[in-house]
Amino acid sequence: MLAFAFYPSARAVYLSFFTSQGKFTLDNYKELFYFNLYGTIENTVILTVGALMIQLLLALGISSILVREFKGKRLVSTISIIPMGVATVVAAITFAFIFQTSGGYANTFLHYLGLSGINWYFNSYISLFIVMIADSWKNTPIMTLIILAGMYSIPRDLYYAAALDGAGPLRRFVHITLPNLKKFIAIALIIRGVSEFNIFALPLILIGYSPSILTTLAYSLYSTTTENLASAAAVIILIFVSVLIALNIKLGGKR
Amino acid sequence: SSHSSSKKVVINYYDDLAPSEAKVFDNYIIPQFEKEYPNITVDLHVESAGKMVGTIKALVEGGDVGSTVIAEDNMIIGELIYANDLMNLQPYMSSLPTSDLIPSMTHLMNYEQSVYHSVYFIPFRGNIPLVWYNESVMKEAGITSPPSNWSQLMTDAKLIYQKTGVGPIMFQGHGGASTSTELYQWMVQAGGNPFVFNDSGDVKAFTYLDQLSTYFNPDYIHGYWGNYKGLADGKYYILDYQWPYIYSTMKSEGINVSGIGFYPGPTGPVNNDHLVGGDVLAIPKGATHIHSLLLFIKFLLSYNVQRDIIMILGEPAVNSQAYNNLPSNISSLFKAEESAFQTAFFREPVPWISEWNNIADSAFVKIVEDHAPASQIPSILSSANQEMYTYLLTNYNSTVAQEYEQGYFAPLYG
Amino acid sequence: MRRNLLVYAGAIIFTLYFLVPLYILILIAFSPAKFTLESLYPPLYFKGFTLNNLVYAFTQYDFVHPFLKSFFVASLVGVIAILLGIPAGYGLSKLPGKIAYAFIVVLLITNMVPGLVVAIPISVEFIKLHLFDSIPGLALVQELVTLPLAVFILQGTFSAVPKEVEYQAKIDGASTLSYLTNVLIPIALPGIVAAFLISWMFSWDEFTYAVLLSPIHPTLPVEIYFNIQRGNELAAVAFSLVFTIPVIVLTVILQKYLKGEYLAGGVKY
Amino acid sequence: MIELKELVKSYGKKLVLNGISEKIETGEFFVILGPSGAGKSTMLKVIAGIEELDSGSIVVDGKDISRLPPEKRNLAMVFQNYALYPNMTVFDNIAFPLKMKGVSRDKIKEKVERVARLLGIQDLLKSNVTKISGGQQQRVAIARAIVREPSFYLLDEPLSNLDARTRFKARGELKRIQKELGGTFIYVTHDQKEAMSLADRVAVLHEGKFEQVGVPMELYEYPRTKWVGEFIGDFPMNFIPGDWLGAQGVEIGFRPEWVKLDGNDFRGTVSSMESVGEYTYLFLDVKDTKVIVKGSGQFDVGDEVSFSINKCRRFKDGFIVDQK
Amino acid sequence: MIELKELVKSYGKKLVLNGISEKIETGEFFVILGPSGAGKSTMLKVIAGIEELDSGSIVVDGKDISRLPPEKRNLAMVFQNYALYPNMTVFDNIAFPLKMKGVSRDKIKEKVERVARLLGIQDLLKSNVTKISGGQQQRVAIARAIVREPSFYLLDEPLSNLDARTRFKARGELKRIQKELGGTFIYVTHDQKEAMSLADRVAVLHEGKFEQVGVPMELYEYPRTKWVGEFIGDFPMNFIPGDWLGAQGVEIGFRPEWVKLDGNDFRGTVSSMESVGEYTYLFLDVKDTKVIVKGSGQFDVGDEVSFSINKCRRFKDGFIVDQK
Ligand SMILES: Nc1ncnc2c1ncn2[C@@H]1O[C@H](COP(=O)(O)OP(=O)(O)OP(=O)(O)O)[C@@H](O)[C@H]1O
Ligand SMILES: Nc1ncnc2c1ncn2[C@@H]1O[C@H](COP(=O)(O)OP(=O)(O)OP(=O)(O)O)[C@@H](O)[C@H]1O
Ligand SMILES: [Mg+2]
Ligand SMILES: [Mg+2]
Repeated sequence: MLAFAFYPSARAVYLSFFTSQGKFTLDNYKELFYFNLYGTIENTVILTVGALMIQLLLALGISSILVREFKGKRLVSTISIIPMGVATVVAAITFAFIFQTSGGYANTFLHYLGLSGINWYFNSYISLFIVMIADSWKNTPIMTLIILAGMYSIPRDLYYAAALDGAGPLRRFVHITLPNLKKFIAIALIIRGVSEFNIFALPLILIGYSPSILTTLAYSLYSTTTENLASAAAVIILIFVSVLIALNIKLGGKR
Repeated sequence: SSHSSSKKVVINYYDDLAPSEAKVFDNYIIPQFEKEYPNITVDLHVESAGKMVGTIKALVEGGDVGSTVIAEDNMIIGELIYANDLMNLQPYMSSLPTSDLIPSMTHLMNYEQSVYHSVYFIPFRGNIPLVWYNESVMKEAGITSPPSNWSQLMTDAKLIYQKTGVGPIMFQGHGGASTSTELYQWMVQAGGNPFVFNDSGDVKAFTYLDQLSTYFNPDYIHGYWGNYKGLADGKYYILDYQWPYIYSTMKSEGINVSGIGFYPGPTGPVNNDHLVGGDVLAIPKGATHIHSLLLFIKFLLSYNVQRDIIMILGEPAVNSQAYNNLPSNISSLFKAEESAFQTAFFREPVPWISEWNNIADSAFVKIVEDHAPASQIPSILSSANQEMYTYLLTNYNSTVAQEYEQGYFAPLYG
Repeated sequence: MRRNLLVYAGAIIFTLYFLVPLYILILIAFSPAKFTLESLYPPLYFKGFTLNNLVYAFTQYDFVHPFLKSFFVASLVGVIAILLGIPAGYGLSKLPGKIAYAFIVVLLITNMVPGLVVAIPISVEFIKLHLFDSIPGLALVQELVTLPLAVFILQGTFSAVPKEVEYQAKIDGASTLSYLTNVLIPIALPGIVAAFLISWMFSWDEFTYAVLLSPIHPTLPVEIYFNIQRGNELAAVAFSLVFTIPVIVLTVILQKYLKGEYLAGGVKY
Repeated sequence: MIELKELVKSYGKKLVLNGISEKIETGEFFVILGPSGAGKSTMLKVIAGIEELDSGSIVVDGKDISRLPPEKRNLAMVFQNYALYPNMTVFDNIAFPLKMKGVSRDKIKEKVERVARLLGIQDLLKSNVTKISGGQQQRVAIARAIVREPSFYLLDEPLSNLDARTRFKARGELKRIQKELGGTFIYVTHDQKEAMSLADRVAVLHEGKFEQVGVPMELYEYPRTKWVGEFIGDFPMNFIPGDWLGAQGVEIGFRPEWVKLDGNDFRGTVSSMESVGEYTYLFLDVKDTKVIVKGSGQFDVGDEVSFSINKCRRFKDGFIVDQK
Repeated sequence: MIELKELVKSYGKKLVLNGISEKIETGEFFVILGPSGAGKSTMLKVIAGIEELDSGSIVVDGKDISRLPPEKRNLAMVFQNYALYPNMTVFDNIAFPLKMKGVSRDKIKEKVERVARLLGIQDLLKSNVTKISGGQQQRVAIARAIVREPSFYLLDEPLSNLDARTRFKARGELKRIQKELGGTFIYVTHDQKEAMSLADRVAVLHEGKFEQVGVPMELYEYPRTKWVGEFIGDFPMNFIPGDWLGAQGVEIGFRPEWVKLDGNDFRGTVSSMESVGEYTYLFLDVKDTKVIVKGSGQFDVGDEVSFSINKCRRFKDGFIVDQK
């Protein structure tokens, strides 16, 4: 079981240091630089961090609403998990239709408002932003579930105590909600962050290979004859995921 | 084969088809064969050209090929030959109707003989990407016929842009095989050898595209071989190089295609040659029921099927017989293909084509998307050449790398 | 009162955010091409209605087999996840929380190597084992990624069962096995269902391995992807909508099992 | 002075506070006593402003605070589970209300340290609040309440999480602190013993009303209703029909201590016993009625015991007839 | 008869049980009393076989059970939180041990119903255990323990989750059940009052040892150590230097009840008070020592009070000198 689990990573690391003829080499990594590895890493980091932040903010917002009692709460909470049932590919198609520069629904909306349409692929930041939005739509629900569980676990008394101590709603959020959600935020970020770094189908459909991110780069390198190059890209991803999680544990774990 | 021959044979037939094309195979072409040979069934598996390589490699290495025939892109097939995953068909040539091949395809087979001294694949279909355009907008701009050469294209694009404010040209800038295929065509027309990246023709082509990109539609960054939407909804007016199958796709979606025109495209400064994206047939090593497979290949090359390819799919056939007595109402789409076919070339099926694609993409991004200064174009292309060279040195050997450097690998003319 | 207004305003905004894309999917699926692909500014409401796209999808394409394949693979992934996850989760729940947690995180990370680098070697092995392109084969590989998460969820739910209950069962004469079957598993059932559902949904959605390891008989996402890439896009949209709705309904019905507590793996505040 | 005027509060259909009025003097230790679920916490929450009142008002020193949000009411509350901020150190917990007020850093440090010394937790200031003992946590909670010098204090069963010995000590300390501060304490508990030992006055909350308000001794000696009589005291008050003593139409209530054993009025059989220190409480069956009496010496289940009643109160329709 | 022989158990470096030996008679109600963290639960766990002993042995009716797994020891245990199986009905909970033994269905039904009647929960059998009150849950837990007729019972603070009045009732019931069954109960609690009122004999667990084992009255009257004297009783025993009474080299211990007020031996100032029923406990400062005495009547903080000691025990080096 364990062997099965660790085999892929071990093999990737091993292959990344060899030529297709089995000679040791660092060329695979060198070649990555030709394909703008720095830019790709930058894009990947922007995408990952951005998407996680958007999801976290949305999840905090929705959870803050859903911890309260109000009429229609059940309906809202039901609606808020709907995207979980939508396959990523389907979500990607939908957002591709929304953010098409030509014939996109977002531009139609702007058109209704009397604004001119936006070229959603004008530069790599906007492109990445669109991927973030689409990804957040699909994945905020899972984040919300975790954050909401966290919010329910904070005793109401803490809020009462803080109110009596003179803290208004905003300061209660900053001083009570956020610090006590730390562990839940950490878990949510790990679970989401790991898959966020490996996000593949969504950018492939929405933006293709440009701007490139690590997974699409690895995929385009995979189509070449040797696996070694793709392995090198995969190892880079692995390193990043590990760093991300280590950081997360360090920040979220200490109390 | 360990199976008893009286049992029904199931042929696994891999092909890279658009759904509209797959439908024709599944509902029309294959049933004809099955009717003729009641003991054989054919299962069509649609897989993209790149993925098919992985699948076949795995099947061969795993020793469970079964009775399998593949129709693979004429470029990508090189990867399988190089990996030694294909069966040598030389012994069976006598039973295959290759004598009827059209001249350009015969040439492809000659090339095969001279390089591999054997037969690993047999030409099956030809296919040439076309340029598509919005007829009414052209007319409104006072352009009566589509641009006939590169400078005309630049002029017309500018005119339309000034009139409408819309970047009229859609280019396949998405990356991957579609972008590099287009680039290959442009470089050849400018007189370059695309594989080497940095001869004067290659530089000319990239310089021209960089200038032309002023009139690209912003969406070009996502243009790939599935794109036509903007043409349908009027977001852009000229769709540069797209395979013919999109025509039937658009029709099936209910798009009004009456105002959409197409032609083989503008002539380049050096030549008017058109890239043939053809598919070839091959049998993976270790396949079983060779006899049945050969029957199927023979069937696919037969007059009837080849004729269907022209008449139904609107693509050029490889069997010269199929062209005899074509009805006069044959689709305009085929006519355009046929005219492009008059001056056609193949890309040499090198096994490192995917890596070449990646490097070409990357050059395209630097020069056209990121608008590197024109003065840097030669050096960007030199480093592309250098990168390809290093790759060949690392992953193949110095002979291949040297041959590459000397322009040994080049477009093939029919 | 003012606070409530804010809550409602927020609720409405989020509701819109979640529903609008779905609405647009419906709009595309059931509108004629004239109001979607053929218009530069496609209308935001139904100007025309057609079932053509749907009819086309069902008559011209074979989406049903991919759908069934996805369904069986996902169900198998769910079943394997809990079959392996229950003993693993039980074992880990007996370790101190920190160690168990670290273990799972490591497992989670190492499985995040993109599937494509192992696709060919795995394919080769699978062909030898006759698992290539098969339902169990794909399920097994997807397990690489789902299992850690399932174990995490199960470990969490198991740890939430007071250890006194286990002691009590022992004293009452139960063996470990009968404790598991008679007491622990029934108590942890909601968590087990959650683990199953999460695994199921993951597989239902999984793309990379499905593309690489099940090329001949593709799963639904792969088939849909292929069709929007070069087929009748509208038919693909119509089809994906039709098969998305039951999954949404299922998600909604089973939402009580999709609780954050399970996902958080028994993390306590 | 705090005036509670006709406080009414319900949750949905459940009426929890049904018109409560009372005046609490400045400097008073006022205890609200009631069984679990009586609405004690609800009462404190409406006073604090955490829950909204349905009707009624709360007037503090002449100012109606009933419509102010909690952060504007200038009162402090100590919760049953202390509600310490687990993400902060002891120091930061105590400092929090001052920080919210915008008090300067130096001033905060000075005040926190003074209060910490008062409560004997000056050595814990840097500790994590989740890692100190229950008794210490309770002191931190009190320190946090005291530090801002509020106009009065609300305490919701602050001792119920402590073990017996610590509770015993904390009780004394709480009383001392209250006297030292001269603060007004409104203290809630369901433990009648705690109420009796701490309070200047006790209010017994039952069915949404203050069933009796008085000094502890009064509650013990003259419970206004049968219910209070049963609720107050280590053992409930005994009730027997009045005609056993020749009084018609009333019930007679008496405490286990108010009897003399070996008196001749009644006889009963010991059904069980409990020893408390040197005494033994005997559970007797007397003419089909259970009666608890206090004795000393050796008894056994089944023994016949005779006793007479020294002191008793008469009750009619559940209400006391005798007055002090 | 259960013989505990030199039980030793530590967790890591922490020695929890440090050589405990005792004989518990069949049919005895044996209470182990100790403050929180003393190792009471650990003790029950090693007897039940849930935790392994480091050394020592447990012999039941002549048979050494120390190496048997829990399921073979034929004993029943009731946990503090009852550890009911939340997935089962009341019936199934009670039936579970019988099912594990492979008893036939009819037999199970018969036995469960009999036990349920004994405990007055026959009407709840079909209910979900999570939806019944704490007191009812406790009875289910006891029923489950009783149903298998084990050789003895272990009870880990089974009453501590109940509220005061319910606890009061449950105490009596528990005692009655034990007498009816004639079972051997080993009962753990940190509540000295509960221990005193239930036990035939009480063992006081302190620092890994039984500091004293005896009948309740003995513990109250003759605490073997100062620590026991302080731990037992509603109020701790008072200790004063022996030379105040002219006895050299010893300490004098006396309980608040063992004094006569207005006696002439000592005087002190009232620092605070607690009233319990009709009595008042006075906290006095006497020559820099705190002394608690029991009085009745009206007192005020600051009053001067004089008293004399009626009864006392002498302690040397923390151990009692006087014998019964
Ligand atoms: N937010 C709420 N919503 C609905 N009902 C509530 C709410 N809070 C309390 N109640 C109900 O109001 C009644 C009084 O509750 P409250 O907490 O004030 O009791 P309490 O006297 O403090 O009890 P305890 O001694 O157990 O703390 C209870 O029946 C309770 O169930
Ligand atoms: N599994 C364990 N591992 C390490 N230490 C433990 C473990 N269980 C208990 N201890 C420690 O052993 C000591 C005795 O614990 P035990 O639970 O027996 O106390 P107790 O007397 O039952 O207390 P309480 O009245 O609070 O239930 C405590 O200091 C506790 O921290
Ligand atoms: Mg309360
Ligand atoms: Mg314990």
